[in-house]
Amino acid sequence: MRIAREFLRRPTAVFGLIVVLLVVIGALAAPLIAPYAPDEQLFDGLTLEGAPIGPDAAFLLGTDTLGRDLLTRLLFGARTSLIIGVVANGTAVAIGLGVGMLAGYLRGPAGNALMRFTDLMMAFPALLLAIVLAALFHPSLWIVAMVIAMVNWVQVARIVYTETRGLVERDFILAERSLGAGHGRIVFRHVLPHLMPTAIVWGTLGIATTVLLEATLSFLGVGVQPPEPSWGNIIFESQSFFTSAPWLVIFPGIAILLTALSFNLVGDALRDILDPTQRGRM
Amino acid sequence: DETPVKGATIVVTYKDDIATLDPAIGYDWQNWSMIKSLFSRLMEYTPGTADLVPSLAESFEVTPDGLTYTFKLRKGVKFSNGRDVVASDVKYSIERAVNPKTQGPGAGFFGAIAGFDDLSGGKAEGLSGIETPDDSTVVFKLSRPDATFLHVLAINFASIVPKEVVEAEGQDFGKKPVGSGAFILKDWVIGQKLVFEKNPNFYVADTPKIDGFTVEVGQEPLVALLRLQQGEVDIAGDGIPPSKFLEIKNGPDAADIIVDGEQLQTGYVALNTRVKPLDNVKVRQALNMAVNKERITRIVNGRATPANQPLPPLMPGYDKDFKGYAYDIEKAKALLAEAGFPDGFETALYASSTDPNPRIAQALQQDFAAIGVKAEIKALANANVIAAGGTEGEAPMIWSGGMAWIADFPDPSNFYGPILGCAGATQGGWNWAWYCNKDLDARAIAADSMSDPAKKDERAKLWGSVFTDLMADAPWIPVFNERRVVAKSKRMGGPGNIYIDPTRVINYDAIYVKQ
Amino acid sequence: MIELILRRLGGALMILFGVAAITFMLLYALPADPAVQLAGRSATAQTVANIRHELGLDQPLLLQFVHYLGNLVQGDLGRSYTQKTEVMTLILARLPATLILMVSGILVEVAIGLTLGTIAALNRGGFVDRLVMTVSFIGVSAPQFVVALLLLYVFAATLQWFPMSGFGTFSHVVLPALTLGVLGAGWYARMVRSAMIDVLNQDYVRTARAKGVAERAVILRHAVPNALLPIVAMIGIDIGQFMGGVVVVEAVYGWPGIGQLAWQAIQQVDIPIIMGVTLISSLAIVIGNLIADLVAPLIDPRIRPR
Amino acid sequence: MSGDIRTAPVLSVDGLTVDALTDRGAKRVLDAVSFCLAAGETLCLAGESGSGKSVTSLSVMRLLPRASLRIVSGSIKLGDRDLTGLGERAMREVRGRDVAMIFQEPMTSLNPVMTIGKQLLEPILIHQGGNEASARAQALRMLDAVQITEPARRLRQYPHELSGGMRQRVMIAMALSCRPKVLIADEPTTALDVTVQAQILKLMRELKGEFGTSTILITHDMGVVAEMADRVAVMKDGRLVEIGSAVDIFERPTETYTRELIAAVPRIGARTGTDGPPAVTAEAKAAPLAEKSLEPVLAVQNLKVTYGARASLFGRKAGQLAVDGVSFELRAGRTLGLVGESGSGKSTTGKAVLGLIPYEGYVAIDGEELMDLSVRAMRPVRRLAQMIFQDPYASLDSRMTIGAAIAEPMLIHGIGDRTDRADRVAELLRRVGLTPDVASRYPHEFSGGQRQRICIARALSLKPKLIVADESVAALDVSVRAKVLDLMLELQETEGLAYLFISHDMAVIERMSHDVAVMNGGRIVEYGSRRAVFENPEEDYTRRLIAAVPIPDPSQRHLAMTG
Ligand SMILES: Nc1ncnc2c1ncn2[C@@H]1O[C@H](COP(=O)(O)OP(=O)(O)OP(=O)(O)O)[C@@H](O)[C@H]1O
Ligand SMILES: Nc1ncnc2c1ncn2[C@@H]1O[C@H](COP(=O)(O)OP(=O)(O)OP(=O)(O)O)[C@@H](O)[C@H]1O
Ligand SMILES: [Mg+2]
Ligand SMILES: [Mg+2]
Repeated sequence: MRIAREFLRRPTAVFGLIVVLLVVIGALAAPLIAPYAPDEQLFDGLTLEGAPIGPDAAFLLGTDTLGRDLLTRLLFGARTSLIIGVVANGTAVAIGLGVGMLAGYLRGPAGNALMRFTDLMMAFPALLLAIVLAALFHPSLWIVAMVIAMVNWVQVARIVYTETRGLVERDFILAERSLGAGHGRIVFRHVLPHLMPTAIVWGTLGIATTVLLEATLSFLGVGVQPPEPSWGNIIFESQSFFTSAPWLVIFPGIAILLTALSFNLVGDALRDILDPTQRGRM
Repeated sequence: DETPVKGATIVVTYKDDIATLDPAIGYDWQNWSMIKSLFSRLMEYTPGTADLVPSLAESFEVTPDGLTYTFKLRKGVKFSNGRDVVASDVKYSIERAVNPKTQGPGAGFFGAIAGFDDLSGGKAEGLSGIETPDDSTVVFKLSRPDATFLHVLAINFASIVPKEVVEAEGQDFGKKPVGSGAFILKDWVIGQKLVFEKNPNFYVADTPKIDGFTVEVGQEPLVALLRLQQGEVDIAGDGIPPSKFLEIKNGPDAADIIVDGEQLQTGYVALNTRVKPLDNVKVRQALNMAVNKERITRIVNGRATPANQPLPPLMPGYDKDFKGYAYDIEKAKALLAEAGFPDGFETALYASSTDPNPRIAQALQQDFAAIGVKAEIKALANANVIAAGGTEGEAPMIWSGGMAWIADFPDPSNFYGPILGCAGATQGGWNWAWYCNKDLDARAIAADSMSDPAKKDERAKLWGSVFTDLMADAPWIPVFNERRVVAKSKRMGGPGNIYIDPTRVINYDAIYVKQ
Repeated sequence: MIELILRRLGGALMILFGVAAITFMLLYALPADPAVQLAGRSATAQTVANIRHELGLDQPLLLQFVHYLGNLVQGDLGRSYTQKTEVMTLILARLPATLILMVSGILVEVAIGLTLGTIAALNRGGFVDRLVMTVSFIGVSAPQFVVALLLLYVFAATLQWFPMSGFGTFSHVVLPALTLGVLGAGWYARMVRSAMIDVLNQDYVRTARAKGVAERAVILRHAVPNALLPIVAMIGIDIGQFMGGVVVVEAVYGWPGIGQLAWQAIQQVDIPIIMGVTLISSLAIVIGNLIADLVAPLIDPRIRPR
Repeated sequence: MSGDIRTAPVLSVDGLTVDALTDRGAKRVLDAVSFCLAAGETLCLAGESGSGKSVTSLSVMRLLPRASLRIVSGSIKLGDRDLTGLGERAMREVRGRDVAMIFQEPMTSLNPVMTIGKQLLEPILIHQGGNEASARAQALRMLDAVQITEPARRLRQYPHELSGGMRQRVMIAMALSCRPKVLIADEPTTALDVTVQAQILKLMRELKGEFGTSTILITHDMGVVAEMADRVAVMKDGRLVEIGSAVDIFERPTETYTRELIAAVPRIGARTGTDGPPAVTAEAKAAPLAEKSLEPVLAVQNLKVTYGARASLFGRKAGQLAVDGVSFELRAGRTLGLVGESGSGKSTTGKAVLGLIPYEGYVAIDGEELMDLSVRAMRPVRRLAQMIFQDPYASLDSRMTIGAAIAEPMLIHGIGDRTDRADRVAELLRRVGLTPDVASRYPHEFSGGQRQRICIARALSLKPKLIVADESVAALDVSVRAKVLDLMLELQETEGLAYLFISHDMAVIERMSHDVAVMNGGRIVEYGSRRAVFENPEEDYTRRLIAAVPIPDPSQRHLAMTG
């Protein structure tokens, strides 16, 4: 209740939430509201020479290079991109949070081993790992999502590790231990909440980069497979068209940016609201 | 004014690195033309055509049984290191191409030379079928007649290399090539550029027509085109990217910049004859009828013409009266029903992940969907598609675009053996349809044995019928014959076919800068 | 100090070994067969088998790996399958370009990030702050290829201030570095902002003001050096991103760096090159972090070992 | 106005009013504060935390955070110039040259990445111009003046290479380097050890004589006030409630608040002649506690703690012995005071006896040896022994309501159900003098004293027998400190608690303890009953500690005199 009230007092957060909701609704209701079928290569969708058609009455956002309606593709693509951006990135943050926290809390040989493993993963070129993993398992949306998660958790783990090390030194953790609190309790009730700001920052800031990473994978033939649309691969497929058919880059670009920005606004607001020391301040 | 400017040098760009200029190894469409110009071979083609002429050889004779070829070498030809080219160089060069240690991909072309099996099997050090009675005579003894043998002697793998340099450089020969062709490699800055200079001693008069050319690598095609329009680049080797094609084609400079010509290429869908339900010929026929080739050519902005048989129109043996399978959805559905799939089926379509291939795959997918066949697209890196195609039972359908390249030499046999004959239907082979028709194989061998030049037309007919007949089994869906579009700067002169030479892509020996 | 460096180098060797082992196993698990790939369409089965044998691909995996490691210890990364050249030669030829691009890219991104982050921190909560943060967000979410081409169109093709492509002079490096810098600056701007906000609340900043130090000097002399600390660690991490992430920018500007080499090798399954590039980038990351660790004491005397 | 130079004010503040801008509107922070400062005079600003002392001094410097604090009205005159109307540029000229400032935390007030030399030279170069060399000479003279050894070497050193006392000397040198008319020192010695504090105070008095600087000294330590002040201004809630000469304020305070403040000040030697702390509850007053039990709640023998030892590639690193062979015992209902300079190993001992850090030796709580107990086996022991930390804010989870924090020990030990716990939380809050309705608030919404009470409530929730109190009142105001100490005494009397009371404040130790252990360099150098240790110290070290404590009586100034 308090959270909702505080949230509604922030115009930027409300704006972010509205955009996020619109995107989610758009994604869920895509079959109902999209003007065409997502993969339908319309006869009228290309000029006689085979060029895509710019925004007009029939195609509000224009068509792509196969003559498909861009608006429809963007609506359906929201599903993929949300899964990649939110689920895959969320999983990466969760793994990073888990590993970093565990290593930072345990310290000693176990913690060290975890961090050495993280260092190893960090030194491993991420893109290569993604390509190989995706090639080994036949690419599908969920595999790609998991691959991205596998690749992206490393930085989060590093940062969380450092932060946890700092937290564990703090008096209130010592106080908990002196009260006889078990490890689980300390980790989940006391350490974790303090890591939430970091998690939120990475969770929201990573959305855009993750969506674009998925597109890079598609481009290498290890991403989400066509004709399944995702915002990233719509941009990627047609990025060289940005002078001859700018709408193919601009609209999905705006979609990614706006969504990522909105998640970020919501995240920033949540971070402040959930932090009791920020209460009452702006 | 169309007269060549003397002393001009030009700039050519490519995106990818030039792999190697070793003629026994280089086998992609960028280095193919360069190797052609660095080395000479016994036989060569007249620029812009598929007409074979003696080159390093002054003359040659063939015995009536077609088993012995005797070549007289041109006198006074020198390698760029100054040494004369002699008969033993020819023997050495071809043995090197066949020798497994070389790791050359072209060994198989020389299979007709006597002693081939011993050398490629590691049982001998040389080819017993090549003899050099004196410094200017080379005699080839074949173990079977081979109508394509003169073509084989004109492909890059038959280029003549100097033994002592090859042995001195070892594996690095491909980076420091020495030959006797029209150009000499002056400098190679890895990852940046290759500088070719005219060979002043080249034995063909008035060739080459430019003083040299620089190949800049690592150039994004879009940027290369931009530079070309500004006059910084003379030939954009990767052609015009789809996103720019219409803009340029409809632009004011189109006529000066674009060279658009046919090449020996067919884009096809390989239908795996060993995967259910594609093992049913009716299913394959139905799929053939389902594809709207007109629309697909529209997607590539009209840079291709619809195809109905494996052979491209320029290839001897092409049957222009052959109708193939017309686009007919109703008939396709009926055939599917006959085959027991009234509701269609699910399958997979593999394709290269480089543009425009995923787009073409999607167009195909939509066409198949129209007759109830749900094809899942697997757009993968080339290597992975090739691996899937060469594994039995793995890939039901493969769109060949981006991987099936241009013919090695303008002879129909080159379109059969590895990609449609029984020999190619093996693990790691390129017969992705896994099509093996013993009967046709026999006819193919028969056609290839007709080495008498007088029977040229008869042989072409015979070959043509092999390809049209195999369409009854429908192992492929021939989709289109892609035309090659090259972008050149306004100052470049000469007819289009030296930029899209049927046997060497860009003919560096023939291109020139006009006044 | 020496002990620290030695320990870190030991760790680095372990990491490199791990990277080599993992990469090797992963690459050989790939379905693609380099021999088939090399032999091309017209090759016979015999030719393919010969090539496979000559490349040693028909040996047991473990043996291949041991062999590879053995060569590696002697500084031999093997020969490229497709280019038939020493991988070491190929990498060394391209390494300078990548290093130049990396260093200048990082300089630009740190410069932009530092400026924007500081401005945002000084205007915390205000309009300028929001604007800067939004701009940094655009930087983070923009597709590289489009940004690179856009800069190229505007500054090279139209205004002709810089050459469109190539390598060698200072003017060649401006646009690629700028592209990387613009795209990466967003992260730095955010980091710098929070670090600066932190630092500006520190007592010593107040002390400086109490001494009568001018505001500019307070920020540049007192605040920025302290805010640099977290940034240094970030640069160490960033080097890794750079080694893998410059492909697109290199391609657009015809920059002869490692990225293009890696990209081609991946597409052609040229395993020796992929291995080589992977190891080199891991080495760069490890060295980058090591340098970050060694540079940090220069900035922060508190962690200077005595 | 008289022309007497002695009384002509150097600085006069008149009707200074400052508002804080919050999102709930403006909040008055300073309300019409007026005072003046004569040449060569030391004016002490005293008052509880949050009364506006720092805001006053920052206003004079015009260094209030622009975003949140604003001078609404009033004037600040330096000579004839009104600083409130000065532009930023002109104000910069004033700062450091005419008015200089020293802050509380010498640790954080110096830029950690700049050499001492650079920082010292900065104001000299800004205000006096000249070249590096002359500035350097001036800096060296200043370091000499503040009695720093090897000044030339210090210039090249970084702050972290100096001790706290030295850093504060550097701060003073920096502040005085341009011979300002006015020096503002905001809690300059609070963060320092008593012995170091004594040196710094002495130094400040000497320098005042030498430079003739007028000083505004902010402190909440009435001992320091008595030691230093010519005049004293007492602040409360943003108002200046009383101002007068030091002797007047201490001996004849007119305001009740001032009286309370003076009364709350612990005086060393106040308990001379008694055996234990004063009785605070009625019952205890009536019947002083007898020696209840002979069984020690805490027994420690030969305790050793080593920091930083670890195995490395190059053999084992020895580490630092922070506690070296400490032995003592503590019986129920009694308090052992552990006193010593900073870094002497007090906190380490406190943590080790609760098994919070690895140690060697013998520690037993209520007869149970701690060594090698698992987390689970340790749990019953944890019920018996609790800790109260120095910084109450840091020891509370800022993301947890204080109700949850107090209930947490019960939750951990599975005591009672939800309502039981809620009842107990309410009871505990009342017990420590808070109302139960604050349970849903977060730590940052309380004052320091309240937070410390919350920590005590949390420690009490398991009804322990032993409490280790590590500098538990160090961060608190005098008046609040007195209340918290009384609360602790009361709890001891009613619950029979035993305290291991750690502090560096001799006066507090004297008030609270039955027995005292004096630590130095990780060892207990003197151990005995409080009476013995304070009235008859055997060790020189102990004597020095006692002598360094400022006495809150202006008539008994002694620090400046002692050598
Ligand atoms: N930046 C600020 N924004 C809002 N209010 C502030 C700010 N700084 C101080 N205050 C308020 O001003 C009042 C006086 O604070 P000040 O720091 O002067 O107290 P103090 O007497 O120095 O206390 P202490 O002994 O704890 O240092 C307090 O109520 C405090 O909450
Ligand atoms: N976590 C730690 N790691 C390494 N050394 C430490 C650590 N904590 C304390 N020390 C060192 O151990 C010694 C004793 O420290 P301790 O905190 O016990 O002193 P203290 O008497 O409580 O001092 P203070 O009055 O400043 O709180 C000091 O020299 C300190 O530097
Ligand atoms: Mg204060
Ligand atoms: Mg302590």
